Parts: sequence; structure tokens; C-alpha cells
Amino acid sequence: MSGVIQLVYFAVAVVFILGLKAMSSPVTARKGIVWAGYAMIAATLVTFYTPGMQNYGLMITAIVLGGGVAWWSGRVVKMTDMPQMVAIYNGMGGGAAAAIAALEFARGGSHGAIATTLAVLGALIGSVAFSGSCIAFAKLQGIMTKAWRLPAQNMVNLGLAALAVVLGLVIVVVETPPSAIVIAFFIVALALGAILTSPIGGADMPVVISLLNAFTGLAVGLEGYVLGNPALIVAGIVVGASGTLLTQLMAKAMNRPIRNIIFTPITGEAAGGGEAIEGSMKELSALDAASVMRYAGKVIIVPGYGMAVAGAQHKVWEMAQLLEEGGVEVVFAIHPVAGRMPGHMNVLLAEAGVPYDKIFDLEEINADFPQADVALVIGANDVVNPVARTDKSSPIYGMPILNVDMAHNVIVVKRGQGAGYSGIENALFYKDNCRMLYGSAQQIIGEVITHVKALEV
Amino acid sequence: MSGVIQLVYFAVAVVFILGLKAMSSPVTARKGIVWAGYAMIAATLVTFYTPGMQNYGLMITAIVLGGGVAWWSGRVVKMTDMPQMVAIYNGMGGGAAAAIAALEFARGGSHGAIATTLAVLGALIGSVAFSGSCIAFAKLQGIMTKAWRLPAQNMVNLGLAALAVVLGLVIVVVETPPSAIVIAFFIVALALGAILTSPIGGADMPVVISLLNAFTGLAVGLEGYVLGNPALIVAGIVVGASGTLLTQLMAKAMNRPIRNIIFTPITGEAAGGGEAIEGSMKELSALDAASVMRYAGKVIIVPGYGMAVAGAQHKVWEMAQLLEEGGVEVVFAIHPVAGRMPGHMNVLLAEAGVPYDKIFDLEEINADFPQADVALVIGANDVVNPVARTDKSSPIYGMPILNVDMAHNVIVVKRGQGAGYSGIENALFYKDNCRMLYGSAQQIIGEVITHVKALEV
Amino acid sequence: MPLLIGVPAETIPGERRLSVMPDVVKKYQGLGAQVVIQSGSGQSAHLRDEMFADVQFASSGAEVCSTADVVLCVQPPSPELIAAMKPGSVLIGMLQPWSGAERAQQLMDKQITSFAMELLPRISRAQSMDVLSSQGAVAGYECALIAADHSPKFFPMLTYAAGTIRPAKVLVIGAGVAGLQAIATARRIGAMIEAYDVRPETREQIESLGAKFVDTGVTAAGTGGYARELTDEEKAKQAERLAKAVAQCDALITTAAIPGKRAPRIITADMVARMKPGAVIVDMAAESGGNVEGSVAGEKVWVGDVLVIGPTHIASRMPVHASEMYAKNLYNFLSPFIKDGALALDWEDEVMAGCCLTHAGELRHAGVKQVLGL
Amino acid sequence: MPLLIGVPAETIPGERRLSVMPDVVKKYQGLGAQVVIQSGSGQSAHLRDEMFADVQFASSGAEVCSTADVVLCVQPPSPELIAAMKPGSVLIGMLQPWSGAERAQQLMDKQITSFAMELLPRISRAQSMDVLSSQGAVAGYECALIAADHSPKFFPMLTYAAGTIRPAKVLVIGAGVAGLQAIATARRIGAMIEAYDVRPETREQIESLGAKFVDTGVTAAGTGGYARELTDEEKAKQAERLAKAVAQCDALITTAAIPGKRAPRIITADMVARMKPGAVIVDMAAESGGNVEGSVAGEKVWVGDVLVIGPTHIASRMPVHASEMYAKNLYNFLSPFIKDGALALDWEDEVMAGCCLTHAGELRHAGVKQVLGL
Amino acid sequence: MEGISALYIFMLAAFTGYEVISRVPVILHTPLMSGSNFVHGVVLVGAMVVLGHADPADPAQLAIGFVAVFLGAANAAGGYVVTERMLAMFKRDTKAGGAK
Amino acid sequence: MEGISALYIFMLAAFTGYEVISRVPVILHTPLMSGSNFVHGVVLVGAMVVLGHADPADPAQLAIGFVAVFLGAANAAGGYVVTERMLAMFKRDTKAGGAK
Ligand SMILES: NC(=O)c1ccc[n+]([C@@H]2O[C@H](COP(=O)([O-])OP(=O)(O)OC[C@H]3O[C@@H](n4cnc5c(N)ncnc54)[C@H](OP(=O)(O)O)[C@@H]3O)[C@@H](O)[C@H]2O)c1
Ligand SMILES: NC(=O)c1ccc[n+]([C@@H]2O[C@H](COP(=O)([O-])OP(=O)(O)OC[C@H]3O[C@@H](n4cnc5c(N)ncnc54)[C@H](OP(=O)(O)O)[C@@H]3O)[C@@H](O)[C@H]2O)c1
Ligand SMILES: NC(=O)c1ccc[n+]([C@@H]2O[C@H](COP(=O)([O-])OP(=O)(O)OC[C@H]3O[C@@H](n4cnc5c(N)ncnc54)[C@H](O)[C@@H]3O)[C@@H](O)[C@H]2O)c1
Ligand SMILES: NC(=O)c1ccc[n+]([C@@H]2O[C@H](COP(=O)([O-])OP(=O)(O)OC[C@H]3O[C@@H](n4cnc5c(N)ncnc54)[C@H](O)[C@@H]3O)[C@@H](O)[C@H]2O)c1
Repeated sequence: MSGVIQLVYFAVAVVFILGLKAMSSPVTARKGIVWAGYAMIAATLVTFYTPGMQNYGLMITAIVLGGGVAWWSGRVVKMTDMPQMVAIYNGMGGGAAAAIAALEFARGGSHGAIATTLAVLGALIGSVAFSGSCIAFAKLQGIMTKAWRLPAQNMVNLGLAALAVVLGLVIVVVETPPSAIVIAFFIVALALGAILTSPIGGADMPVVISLLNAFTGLAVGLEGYVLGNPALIVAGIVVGASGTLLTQLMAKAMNRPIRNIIFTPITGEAAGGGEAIEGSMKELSALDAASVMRYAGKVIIVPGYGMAVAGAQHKVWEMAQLLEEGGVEVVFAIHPVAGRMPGHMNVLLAEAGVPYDKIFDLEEINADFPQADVALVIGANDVVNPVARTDKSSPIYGMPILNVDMAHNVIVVKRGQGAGYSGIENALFYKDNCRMLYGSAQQIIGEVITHVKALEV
Repeated sequence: MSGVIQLVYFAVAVVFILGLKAMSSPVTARKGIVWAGYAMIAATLVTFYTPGMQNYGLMITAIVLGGGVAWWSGRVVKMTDMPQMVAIYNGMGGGAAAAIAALEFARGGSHGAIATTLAVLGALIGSVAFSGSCIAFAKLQGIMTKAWRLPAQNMVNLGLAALAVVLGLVIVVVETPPSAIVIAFFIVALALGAILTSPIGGADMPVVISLLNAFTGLAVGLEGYVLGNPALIVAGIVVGASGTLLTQLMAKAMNRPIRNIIFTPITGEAAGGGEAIEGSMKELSALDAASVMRYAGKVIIVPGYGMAVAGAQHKVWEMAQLLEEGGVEVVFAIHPVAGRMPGHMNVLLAEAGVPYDKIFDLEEINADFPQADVALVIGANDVVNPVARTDKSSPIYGMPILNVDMAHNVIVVKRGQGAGYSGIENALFYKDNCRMLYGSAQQIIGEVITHVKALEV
Repeated sequence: MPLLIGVPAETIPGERRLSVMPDVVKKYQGLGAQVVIQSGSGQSAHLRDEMFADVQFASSGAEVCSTADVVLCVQPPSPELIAAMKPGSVLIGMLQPWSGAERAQQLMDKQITSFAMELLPRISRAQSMDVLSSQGAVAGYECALIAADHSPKFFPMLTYAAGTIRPAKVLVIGAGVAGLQAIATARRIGAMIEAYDVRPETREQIESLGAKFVDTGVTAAGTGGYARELTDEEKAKQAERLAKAVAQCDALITTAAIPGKRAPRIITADMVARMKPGAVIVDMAAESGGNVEGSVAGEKVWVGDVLVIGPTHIASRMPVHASEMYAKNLYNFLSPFIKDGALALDWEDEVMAGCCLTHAGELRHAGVKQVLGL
Repeated sequence: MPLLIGVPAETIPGERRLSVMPDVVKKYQGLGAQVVIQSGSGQSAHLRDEMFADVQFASSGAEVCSTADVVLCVQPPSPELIAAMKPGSVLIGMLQPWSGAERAQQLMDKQITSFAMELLPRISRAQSMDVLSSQGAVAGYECALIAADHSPKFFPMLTYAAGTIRPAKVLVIGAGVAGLQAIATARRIGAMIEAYDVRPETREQIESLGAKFVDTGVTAAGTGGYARELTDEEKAKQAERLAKAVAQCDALITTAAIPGKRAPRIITADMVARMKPGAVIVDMAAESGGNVEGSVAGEKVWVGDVLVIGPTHIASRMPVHASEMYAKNLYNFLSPFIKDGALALDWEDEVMAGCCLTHAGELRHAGVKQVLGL
Repeated sequence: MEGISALYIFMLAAFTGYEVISRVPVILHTPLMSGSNFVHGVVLVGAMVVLGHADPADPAQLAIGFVAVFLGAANAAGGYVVTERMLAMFKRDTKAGGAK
Repeated sequence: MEGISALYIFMLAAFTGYEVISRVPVILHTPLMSGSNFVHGVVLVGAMVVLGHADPADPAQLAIGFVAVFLGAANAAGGYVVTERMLAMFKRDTKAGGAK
């Protein structure tokens, strides 16, 4: 490799790192991807000048075809289908890494034990990422609707993994392994990825995709070593490491330990974790709540008796002010009978210093909920229970309620499964656009505040 | 180098990084230095097993002597003298790096142009760090009391630097440079460091030491390359980078752009920046204020009319609660005539929700100030002006004041140089234990809150 | 002929509220009803006749009652007015059902369909009609102001040039709607509040307003949000623990009432005697017998150096807003039954049926029937 | 013989304060002085004779005055009491210096050294003796309570089951000590406050309490923290801009006074007429002529549908704390001159000299001399 | 490449990757995942190199190489487009809202 | 060591160093400076190696080597002691107070 190419690769690696760093803040995220994009183009272009290259026609065809199809599909797909697209592109990266290893094996040429070991490792991981991502894509795309599970799932997984290792060892040890062995190795690796991923439910998919993404990064890094290309190493390993951390963060944000996601099958209640969750209460983290509100246009806060119990009014107002500083419109909606006495919420909001012109009553505000990005319900329950509109047999039937369920997103702050004054279940909590933010209001709003602040540059 | 030694070095590098990471949070800082200490011992021990080593007697003597003297001096020195000790130990590291280069030059042996260039660079930087640190030490230790400055300081600096570069080039280019050249090179480099540092005032010293520290790190990293020792490279460069960032952070926290510190001489008002500051108002940052209070045992908050003007009462109480959660005792002291009407502060603190049992009046609290780690004065002025005790001619003479000046640290929040109701200067602001935290109370206390939160794990 | 809603002036001295407000009248008219108002009846609530648009004015209450299909009132109308009412017509208001056997008899005799708003079932849907809640809120706020105004001390803490005044201690007994409002108001002014109620769930409610709960270990949760009466033993225990809190407070506000019964005697003369000189008591229950021994309804009496105030017509101290709330409550109650300008009572409706006192010559409410012995 | 400090009962009806408190008496005793109190004089401030330890009791005010070296009072003593005082003795209290030519003459004639606390120089050191500030704070608080209590509306915003009540608008004119306290108190209760003062620096002070400043473009900063009188032109401009604010408010509290002069007439009858029905005015300056046209000191008058209250002896509505503050102010004033149980006046002292009304048969205060024409 | 250098590069890259994104708001989880997905699209470079060095006479090698480049290019191009579209929502004027 | 690997190591180490301490409270500025001062005390290892390979017959070489090791050891030992003492103040029970 010539010095110039090396230096370009080096610069590309640096830009990738800076790009990823930029992408981890909402303020700079877009710049980050654009930088990385230019770097990628630069890397591709200089590669054509690598000494001793052949097969340019084929190469350009492959690039145009692969890149074109991906570009087009990425452009036309609906926003809601993005996750599966990420999955499939990621799988392709894994596949590419595996293919690189395959070609190296095919070309023979000894790299030494260490390099071959890493090549095999990369091939294994890349293959798993490839087939796993394909399954993830199929599930999210609705092609594969049922969670599919073998009778002795974990035994099969273990067996396949062991087999892959054995075959891999053979490839490392034997000078020129027979292609049957190599082919068998890839088949086993692909199968392993598919079988590992199939039983996982739709709701856990984002975490799994993130994990597979980290896998691909690792595979790319390993193949980079084999090819003696530090840019690949750095980009791959950086993604591998950041992807691993990201996977942990995502799992934490969803309150699902990674272990549970991947090994759920072992506990026996595998199928359709995602589907089962539908129609149940969905939790979100304080960080999530902060992000959603920070990037909303309008937030309506609905305080209830729980805010009074928690004495959270000062924190709530502080949060509202922070959001307003960030350009979000925040207003308060007081239900006629929120709390336990007439004017209960007024007293508390006044104590916290909320100006009167930010406080609206039911009649004034109910029409605004459909325009609100977020309705934040803080310790209110009965007064936002849609049952009052629909269920004649309910004790609260006929009471006017705040139509928070019509907001784009509803976030409900409460401590747990506690019912309101009237003691009945709340249908709101099971709605699709509703997320629960569990915790005593004072403390959890404090956390939201911290995160909102962290979202500022 | 044998594989085991390599691996130990690798592990050492990892532990150093983890140690530094740990040291950047108050909670884990101590663990960090202890880890790094063990790693250092391991690195030293395995080095004895480096193949082909000689001169063990001398080596051990040097280690015992150097280590022993440093250990002993580090143990006995007063806490207040720590900064100069950091300076001198840092200088020794730089000196060591320079000496390594010198020995490599002395031994001849070609390393190739790149390596030699880096060796020369390391030698230059190391030498500057060495002599610069010695000067810093001398100044802080009081050995060198006057800021000392050449007539055409910047011309001399420039000339010396150019000379060093030329000599360095000769060393790189000439196969075996005559020792005179090498010696001249070192002399020039050392002189440069000394002359660069001498005009800098005492108050700016911490920033300069931090910069020299980063220099040493860089020098060590460069020599690591020459020696082909990645552990040295990694440790050195990590310190170089983190030290550079740290220097920036420190300069920012002290509100002194680095440029101003190092090139102050050029503007002509060099000498004794530190001394001149004495007896004047000293500023501190919100982050500093947060740290001082977060690690205090007892904080007394003294609100005044400025808090009312800023409407900062909610923020102040929020900060107080945060500190209390961290185990700090926080109380409020209300001066009889704080504000502009009887009970002005009471109304505001009640509005913010401060419980009555945290509020004390002058008679109840004045005796407690000497036991307080921090007195935080928020927009109060006349009521904490010690002139009222001492200066018969003052319009506020005879008015009882809150004895905030008797607290260990006093932090005064105000917007600028504005006087209080009585329109007179406040002697408190010039006291040694007093620091000004400039900004409108609402906004600046908000910043303090952010930092206090960041100090939690 | 459209439904005619009549509003006679209130006759009881000291009563300043009115059962309609101009915008509520407009809403009735929107439903197709007509309204007749006794001329000048809004004066005490700062309403002038010309503020009511498209309304008939009558010169006397009797004239209103004799023409209206539905009569709205605040306090029970005088026997003369009831006598003037059309047989079969409807009367809605706070009819004091528990203490008016003669009135009930007269209503039955005249075949009047009467709704006593005090009997309203306390279900969620009916909250917007709940006059006890709305007027209780007014009363609680007013009682706190009365206490602050009559106290010889500052309620809030106040540091001034020559010293510091510690905040007053206010004790609130009974944390229903009125009690909670009193707590909130006194706390706003700056006092330190302790409060007590026999219903244990009030502890959380009291604390949610930043006050302290006085724990006496006695519980008296009743049904439907009302409290039950306590046994003598419980009363003694309660009294003992309370006595301490009473002795320490600067102002005492009692709001404990049990509907249909004499108010419980919670504060004895002995407890009053042990209070600080200059302490103030506001006994909101004075009218129904008083929570405080020695309180006299409608008067301020000095018991030793303690001022005992037994305010009456408390909500009338704030006639504008009290009337506004009351009028809206009545509107929310009545409006579902006005269809196309005609009255269509729905006896299936649990709320309407629940607060019916008399209908078609019968006393409809079982509880009242029992108490009045009719 | 030690210094004897005498405290006669206040004679003016409605005055409930006292010029000493038990703990202040103890402090005087600590300085070596003795105290004689007219028996029963503390009753109106809830002080019983037995609360004062080691004190001599006299059966009449005259007895107190005839024996005491220093007489402490709240309001100016009656001519009879002055007549009873020892020649050369000292009198300290709120002597209403600007409006008592006869009293001043009598004091001069009797060679009494009198200190009128109203004349206290407003320097930092003297703040702890400033009775205008301490009593002003009480008055401001009380006026806000009076306004809230008399308003037919809620002060705070209140959302209840059938609707929402918007917060009341309160306008405070004059943002001195009393005005600021009224602002703070009314705001605590929940009203929305606008306030106005001619001194421009009050804008920041008003805003520091969460209220809004009414900007009229007229400025009248005087010397020493007092306001100067306005020209007619200025008054007109002020009036015009104010009229709008007045017409919108639910309660109006006026506190603008100019020491030694008739209070400025800020609110005209016309402005009152344009106020909302049910609005309440509390004119704190009623006694010195009234900021409001039509206000009558000591009375509540209905002007149209607006209630105009002209409270007097406002601080006496809170006798315990008002007395406590007042007594401490006097103590802080007097105590530096009590050395070893004897009086040692220091005529060099700017504060003491500044508030001396008469001494050795002379009228000492130049401003008062001019006003009274003595 | 020397083994120990590679080890150091692995280690430091891992640290860098970990630290660089250690504080990321939930709202960015998906875009960041997508962005890093794009970054490992640099595998395209590796694929190009191996295809470039594949034996033009061996169709198997060419096929594998072709697949490798195809997949790598798809990873890079698709990863970019998708990430860019996601992040376009962060322009302050458009309402983000749907963070999920 | 291959040049390009070293370059990567330099770059990644710099990133790592920068990111690892990117959020440090002021109160830790001095201890952290002192701690990183200790870390570059690893120069001792380099000094030992050069002294170990110095010509035992050349006193100049030995002298320079001796100085190098001496200084390196002092850097390491002194850096440790001072840092450890500073950080000892962060035990929660002792009052820190004097941050500056
Ligand atoms: N306004 C009046 O005059 C009045 C009078 C009497 C009755 N009511 C009735 O009271 C009800 C008022 O409705 P509402 O929505 O305000 O309250 P609600 O229906 O009583 O619900 C309160 C909710 O707050 C949550 N909560 C309690 N403590 C909390 C804390 N510390 N932090 C966070 N959440 C907490 C509880 O859930 P968790 O336990 O899971 O946290 C509960 O679900 C209505 O049914 C109304 O009819 C009103
Ligand atoms: N209590 C009473 O009854 C009463 C009545 C009348 C007069 N006074 C007099 O008022 C004075 C009260 O003393 P004090 O110490 O409370 O106040 P002060 O002496 O008036 O000082 C207030 C300080 O607050 C600062 N400040 C103003 N706005 C600020 C903001 N937004 N953020 C932060 N700082 C701000 C000002 O400095 P910057 O401009 O630099 O920010 C000023 O130095 C005494 O002299 C007293 O005699 C009291
Ligand atoms: N279902 C609804 O939506 C609805 C509507 C309005 C009120 N309520 C509930 O009803 C409760 C009571 O309402 P109310 O204000 O009309 O009550 P109330 O007037 O009947 O009684 C006042 C309070 O005094 C208390 N009390 C009675 N005897 C006592 C004693 N001996 N000692 C101490 N306290 C005593 C009662 O517990 C009650 O809290 C309210 O707090 C509310 O929770 C519910
Ligand atoms: N030096 C000190 O320490 C000290 C002590 C006490 C008071 N003060 C200052 O003195 C100021 C005035 O004290 P006060 O309460 O005794 O004042 P005051 O009783 O003399 O007057 C009351 C207020 O009415 C205002 N006013 C007068 N004419 C007016 C008009 N035509 N329209 C509107 N407003 C009018 C005045 O400006 C004043 O604010 C206080 O605000 C305080 O700042 C200073």
C-alpha cells in the first residue's frame, strides 16, 4: 500500500471517530453522518489506486449494483420501516466480512496462525451477524410472523457453536483446508445466527439489531487485521465497542437485561415476547421522557393528586422552564376535580410559581391535545381515564376527562400499579401511544430534569 | 522483548487508562491512583527481565535513590506545598525523557530518520518541561520570588526556539553528530524552557504546570516510539492529550485564556500577575462553587435583595436540597434588613418552600459562621459588609452584620460591581477567603446545580 | 309554553348569594327555557338587574314562585314562598333536609317536587353539581382569612430589623373539602399547619398540602365520603391527644361536621382554657352545634383570653364567586333534564333520584324520612 | 436611685398596642433600670400583669407619669398625662409631631425632653429603631388581609368541579414598607398584583416580589427614602395612566403617604365610579386625608357598588406582634443611653438628636418647627 | 502488521469507541446504531481489496469477491441513507415527537 | 514498529486520553494533573531499558543513563505519593473545603 493511501485511510479513521462522537449529541448528529459519508467516499476512491488490483469491471459493477439497490431502498422505505432496513444493511456488512474471509481462505496464501485465527473468528461472527440480521429483517418486515423455536433450542445452539469452533480450528490448523470444510463452516455459522435470532420477539428486536451491529463491527475489525488495514481495524473495533455499549444502554432504557433478551428461550416462555407486550403497559426511562419532551413542539402537563402527594410541584415547574428555554411550548391543564379539594392543583402550582397564564382548565384545553406532541400526566389517574367516556358501568362514567389520549405521545408518571380515588383500572395506560414513567414524581421528574439538561450542548 | 513482558506492558497501559478514567470522578479517584500504582510496580519489575540488560547495580541504585528521595519529600511536604511538588516531579519525568534521547544519541545506532526526528522532538519537549518545571517549582516554593523577564523576551524565545530546531535538524541529518552539537542542543532546549516560564506570575502557575505535564507526557510518548515500547507511547500520549484538555479546563475555570497566560509578557504587564491579584476580587466558576459546596460539611446561605431581584429563590432551595442529599448541612441565615422590606426574604423562601426550621436570624446564627465550610452570599451586600463593624465613617457603621467573613470559604453571587442599597464598597469581597461568582443569581445557581448533579456518580 | 325557571330573592338575613348568574341564565335560555327573576335579588352579590339579558323581572318572590315551573334557591324558601308555588312545580336548592320537618310537610302537601342539593350522591359524575364541595371550598378559604385577620399575631415568619417573628401555628380539625381549603389558605399566608381528621386517608391529603397530620389513633371512616359518628371512648382518646396540639396553636379552625347530625363536640371548654392568650378559634360547624364548646353561631365571644368565632353564612362573605359556583352546580344538575325547553325528569337517573326530597306528595329520601320521623 | 421607666396605658380608643413587652422589660432591668407599668395596660395586647416580672404597678396613667424618668408610649399621651409628667423627664413614642402644635407647646412648657419616633433619621444603623418600618409592615399585611376578607371574590385562581375562577387582580398604590408588605401578602394568597409608586427604584422592588409595575412615567423621588409631593401636572398624568389599572382591579390598596403632609389624593371619585361592581378599596392613608376620594377614616362606605374601607389603628389589629416590634424598636433606641441604670443622653448621636422633638423648652426639630409654625 | 501493535490498536479503538458515545440520549439510540452501522460499511474497502487481488481465472473467487463488494457497498450506501433520513428529523423546526 | 501502526496508536491514545477525562469537576483538576504526572512516570521503564543497554565501559553513557533512571524513578514515586495524599482528602468523612 502506498503511503498516500495509508494516510487517507488514517484520516478516514479519524473522521469516523469524530463522526460517531458528533452523532451522539442531537445538536451535532447530522453533521456527524455527513462527515462520515465524505470519509467513506474518500476511502472508496483511494482504494481503486491500491497497487496490484485487478477485476475493476466486476468491482465497479458490484459497487454500483449493491450501492444502488441499497440507496434506492433506503430512500423509498417508510420512516416506520427504518429499523428493519438498519438490520438488513448491517447484515450485509457482516456478510461482506465473512465473504472477505472466505475469499482469503479460497486464495490459500498463509497469513500465519494468529491472522488465520482472527480471520476465522471474523468469518464466524460476520456470518452470524448476516443470517441473524436477515431473520431480524424478516420479522420486522412481517415476512416471518411467528417466533419460531426448536424443541431443544439451547442444546441446538450449543451444538452448532461447538461444531463451528471445531471446523474453524481445522481451517486454522490444516495448511490448505478442503473447501468442503470451509463451506461446512460457513453453513454452520449461518445456521447458528438464524437459529439464535428466530425465537426473539419483535419488541426486543432493536436491542438484538444493535448487538448484531456490534458483531459486524468486530468482524470487520478482525478482517481488517487479516488484510493489514488499520482503517478497517479502527472503524470496526470502534463500532464494535460503541455498539456493545449502545446495546447495553438500549437494553437498560427498555428495562430488559440483555441476557433475558437473548436467552429468553431457555426460560421456556419464548415465543412472541413482543406480541404479548402489546396492549399492556409500556415503560420508558427518564432519559427517554426527557428526549421526547425536549424535541417536542408542545407539551401539556396534567398534574394530579400524585403530584401533590409527592410534593413535586417545584420540580415540575423547573422542568417546564427548562423545556421552554429549549423552545418547547409548555402549558398546564388542570382538571376540575384533580386532587382532593377544589383548587388543589392551583394551590400547588401557585406555590411553585407557575404563572397563571400557563394554566388552563378542561374546557380551555381539551381541544388542544391532538396538537400536543406530549401529554405528561403526573400522578393523575381518574381524571385522564378514557373509561369515563365509554363505559357506562364505570363509577366515573359521565365525568368529563382531559383527553390526553389524543396527544401524539402520553407519558404517565406514577409510582406503580396504584389506582386513583375511584379505585378502577385506567384504560389510558394500555393505549399504544402511552408510556409509563415509574417513580415517585419528585424524584423521577428530578431525573428527567438532569437528562433534559444533558441534552443541551 | 519477550512476549510476556510485552503483555505485561499492554496490561499496564490498559490499567493506566482505567486509572485516569477513575481519577476523573471524585467517587473513584482514589481507587484510580492505587490501580495505576500497582501497574507501575508491575511495569518496573518486568523491565528487569528485558533480554540483554546490563548495569543492574547502577540501575537499582538510581531507582532507590530517585524513588526514595521523591517518596520521602512527597510524604513530608505540607499540603499547601503540593503544587510545587507536582511541578518538580513532572520536571523530572521530562528530564528522564530528555536523558533517554541523549543516551540514544550518545550510543549512536541509527534508528532511521523518523525515529530520530521523534527522538529529537521528545528531547526538546522533555528538556523544556524539565527546566520549565524547575522554574515553576522555584517560584512556588518561594526560592525565586521575583518574576524575571528579559528585555526582548519574545525575540529571545523565538531565537532560542529557532536555534533548537536547527541543532535538532543537524542531529537528524548528520549520521553521527558531534557531541558538541548534541550538548548545545540540550543547553538551548533547557534555556528555552527556563526563559519561557520565568515571567509567568504565581497565580497562573497551576495552568502552566498542567501544560508542562502534558509536554512531559508527549515527550515520553515520543521516546516510547524511539524505544519501540508501545506502553510508553500509550501512557505518554494519553497523558499528553488528557493533560492538554485539562490545561484548557483549568484555564477556563480560572477565566484565563491559555494564550494570555503564556504570552502575557508580550503585552508588557508581565511581572507578578499573581501578586497583583492579591487584595483584589477573586472570581471562581460555577463548577468550582459546586465542588467546594458539595464537599463541604456545612453551608450557610445568606440571601439578599439580589436573590429577590433575580427571583432565584426556587433555584437556591433546589440547590440546597441537592447538597443536603449529598450529606451537606445547609441552613439559611436571614439578616434583619436583608431585602427592601421587613420579611422580604421570608416571603421568598416560603414561596420556594424552604421549611421554617432551616431559617435562622442573625442572633441565632452569627456564632455558627466560624464552623461553616462555606458561606454562600446570594445577592446580599450591605448586610455582610464588615465595614459596618470597623469603619465609623461608613453610613452603615453600627448596623449588625452577618459574619460571613468568618466562614472558611465565602462565595458571593452577584452580577458585577454593583453596590448595595447604601452605595458603598464592600470590604468582604477583597478578603482572602472570599470568591466572587458572577452572574444573575437565577442563572448562575442553575449552573451550580448542574455541576453539583454532575458530581454525583 | 317553554319551561319557566324562577329565581326569588333570598329571604334569610345575611344570605348574599344568588342561585343564578347572568351567564348561567344565558345557558338556560340556550336550552329553550325562560327565566324570571325577582327584581333586585342579585344586589347583594353585586349583580344589577340590567346584567341579566332577556329575563322577566318580578316585583316579589311570591310572584316569581307563583309563575315558575322550576324555582331555584340557595337557602330554603320561606313558608310563604312555598305556599305561593304552583302545585307540581319543582324546587331546587340547599333545602336543609335534615332539619325541616315542617318544610318537608308543606312541600309534600303542595305536591312539590323538591331536590335538596345536600343529598346529592357523591359519585364522580355528580361532582360538578356538588354544592357542598363548592360552598365548602369557599367556606374553608374564608375561615382561614377570618382566623388570620383576627389573630393578634402574624401568620408568616418575619425577620425585621429588630428581631424575628416565628410563624404562627394553625390547627385545622376536619380535613374535608373545607378543611383542606383552610389548610391550603393558611399555609399560603405563611402559617405552620397541623391538621386532624378521623378519616385515615386524610393523612396523605393533609400532607399533600404541606401540613402535618396530628395522629391520635382514632379512625372514623364512614360511607360515601362522609364521616361516621364516634363512640364516647374514641372521643376521649381523640380529645386527649388533640388537647396537646390545641394548647400549642395560635389559631384553631374546626370544620368537622356530620351531615344530618349535630356537629361533634371536639374541643371542650377545658381545652379552650388551656390555649395561649390571644389565640383565635374559628368554628365552622357553629351553626350545626359547634365543634367547640362555647362557640356561638354568628357571634364572636371571648372565652378568657381566647376569641371564639362562630361564623354563619360563611360562603355569603364571598357572594360573587360563591354564587357563580353555586349557580353552575345547579345548572349542571338541572340542564340534563331540560329537553327542547321542556322539563323531562328522569327518575332512573341515580343522581337526580338520590337528591329528591319530596315528589308527588311523598318524602322520597329514606335517610331524611327516618331522621325527621315523617 | 435607678432610672425609672414608665409605661402608662394607651388612652386613645382603638389603640391596642403597648410600648413594652415582658422580655423587653427584662432587658431594661438588665441595664439597671426599673419599670413601672399601669396595671392592666397590656390587656388589649393579651398581656396580663403577672407576665411582667419584678415590675411596679401603678393604678393610673397619671401615677406612672408622675413618677417615671422616662415615659414610653405608643400614641401621644393625653394632655392630662403630659401634665402629670415630671419636668425634665423624657417622653418617647409616636408623638405625631407634624400635627400637634398644642401638644408640642405643652411639652416645651413642661421642659420635657420628647422624642418622636416618626422623626428617626433613616440611616442604616437606625433601622432597628424604625417604628415606621415595623408598624408599616404590620399595616401592609393587615391591609392585604382586610382586602381579601372583604372581597366578594376569591383572590387565588381556583379550578373546581364546575369551572375555573380566575385570580383576582389587586392594585397596590405606594410601594413603601407597607405597600411592599401588602403586595407580598396579597400575592401569597394568590392574587395577581400590579403596583405603583412614584419613586422609580420601587419598580425593581415591586418586581422582586413577583408583582407587575404600573408604569405611568411620573417620578417623585424625595430625600431620605421619603417621597416628595407631586406637581398638579404630574398628578394629572399619573391619574390618567392609573385610572386604567384601577378600573381593571378587583381590590385596591393605597399606602401612599408623605410624612408631615396631607396624603396625596391619587384615586378620584371618578376613578372609583369606573371600578367593577363588588370591588374593594383599602385606603391605608385614610387617617392622613386619604389617597382615595370618598374614603372615611375608621369607616367602611359603599360608593356605588364599591366598598371603600378607611381602616384606622391598623397595626392595633395585630396587637401582640405589633407591640413586640414596637417595644423592641424603642428599646434599641433608648438602651444605648442607659449606662449603669442611669440615663445618659448623647446629643452628639445623630439618631437621637435627629428625632428629638422638644428639649429644655425648645422645639428642636427644624422641619416640624416650620410646619407647626412654632 | 506487528501483533503487539495490533493489540494496542484494538485496545485503544475499543476505549475510543466506548468513551466517544458514553453519554447518548435515548432519542439517538436508533440513529446512532444506524450511524455506526454505516461506519462499518468501510468493510467495502476490504472487499474491494480482496476482489482486486482475486484470481481473475477462478470464477469461485470472483463470485465470492463480487458478493463481498456488493454486500459492502450495500452496507455503506444503505447505512448512509437511512441514518441521514433519521437524523433529518433533528432539524429544530420540524417536530421530532416520535422517539419511541 | 511500523510507522503507520504507531500513527494509529498515537491517534487513538490521544482520543482515549481526551475522552477519558472529558468531564472532570474543578475540585479534581489538581489531583488529576498530579495523577497523570504519575502516569508518565512510566518513563522510568524506558530509562531502565536505555541504561540497561548502555555501554558499561562508557562513563558518559552510564552517567546519562543513571540520571534518566533517577529522574524517572523520582517522577513515578513522587507522583504517586503526592496524588495519593491529595485524593485521601476525598474520603467522605473528612471535610474537604479548600478546593482551589
Ligand atoms: N378535586 C376534588 O375536589 C376532589 C375531592 C374528592 C375526590 N376527588 C376525586 O379524586 C380524583 C382526582 O383524580 P386525580 O387524577 O387527580 O388523582 P387520582 O385519580 O387519585 O390518581 C392519583 C394517582 O397518583 C399516583 N401517585 C400517588 N402518589 C404519587 C407519587 N408520590 N408520585 C407519583 N405518582 C403518585 C397514584 O398512582 P401510584 O400509586 O401508582 O403512584 C394514583 O394513580 C378524582 O377521582 C376525583 O373525583 C376529587
Ligand atoms: N429590609 C428592609 O426593610 C429594608 C428597607 C429599605 C432598605 N433596606 C436596605 O437594603 C439593604 C439590604 O441589603 P442586602 O444585602 O439584602 O442587599 P443590597 O445591599 O442592596 O445588595 C444587593 C446586591 O445584590 C446584587 N444583585 C442585584 N440583582 C442581582 C441579581 N439579579 N443576581 C445576583 N445579584 C444581584 C447587587 O449587586 P450587582 O448589581 O453587582 O449584581 C447588590 O450588590 C440594606 O442596606 C438595608 O439597610 C432594607
Ligand atoms: N366522590 C366524590 O367525588 C367526592 C365529592 C366531594 C367530596 N368527596 C369526599 O368527601 C369527603 C368529605 O367531604 P366534606 O368536606 O363534605 O366532609 P364533611 O363536611 O362531611 O366533614 C368534614 C370533615 O370532618 C371530618 N370529621 C368528622 N367528624 C370528625 C371528628 N370527630 N374529628 C375530626 N374530624 C371529623 C370528616 O372526616 C370530614 O373530613 C371529602 O374529603 C372528599 O374526599 C368526594
Ligand atoms: N435607610 C433605610 O435603611 C430605610 C429604612 C426604612 C425605609 N427606607 C426606605 O424608605 C422608603 C419609604 O418608606 P415608607 O414606607 O415609610 O414610605 P412612606 O410611608 O413615606 O410612603 C409610602 C410610599 O408611597 C409612595 N408615594 C408617595 N406619593 C405617592 C404618589 N403620589 N403616588 C404613588 N406613590 C406615592 C412613596 O414613594 C412611598 O414608597 C422604603 O421603601 C425604604 O426603601 C429606608
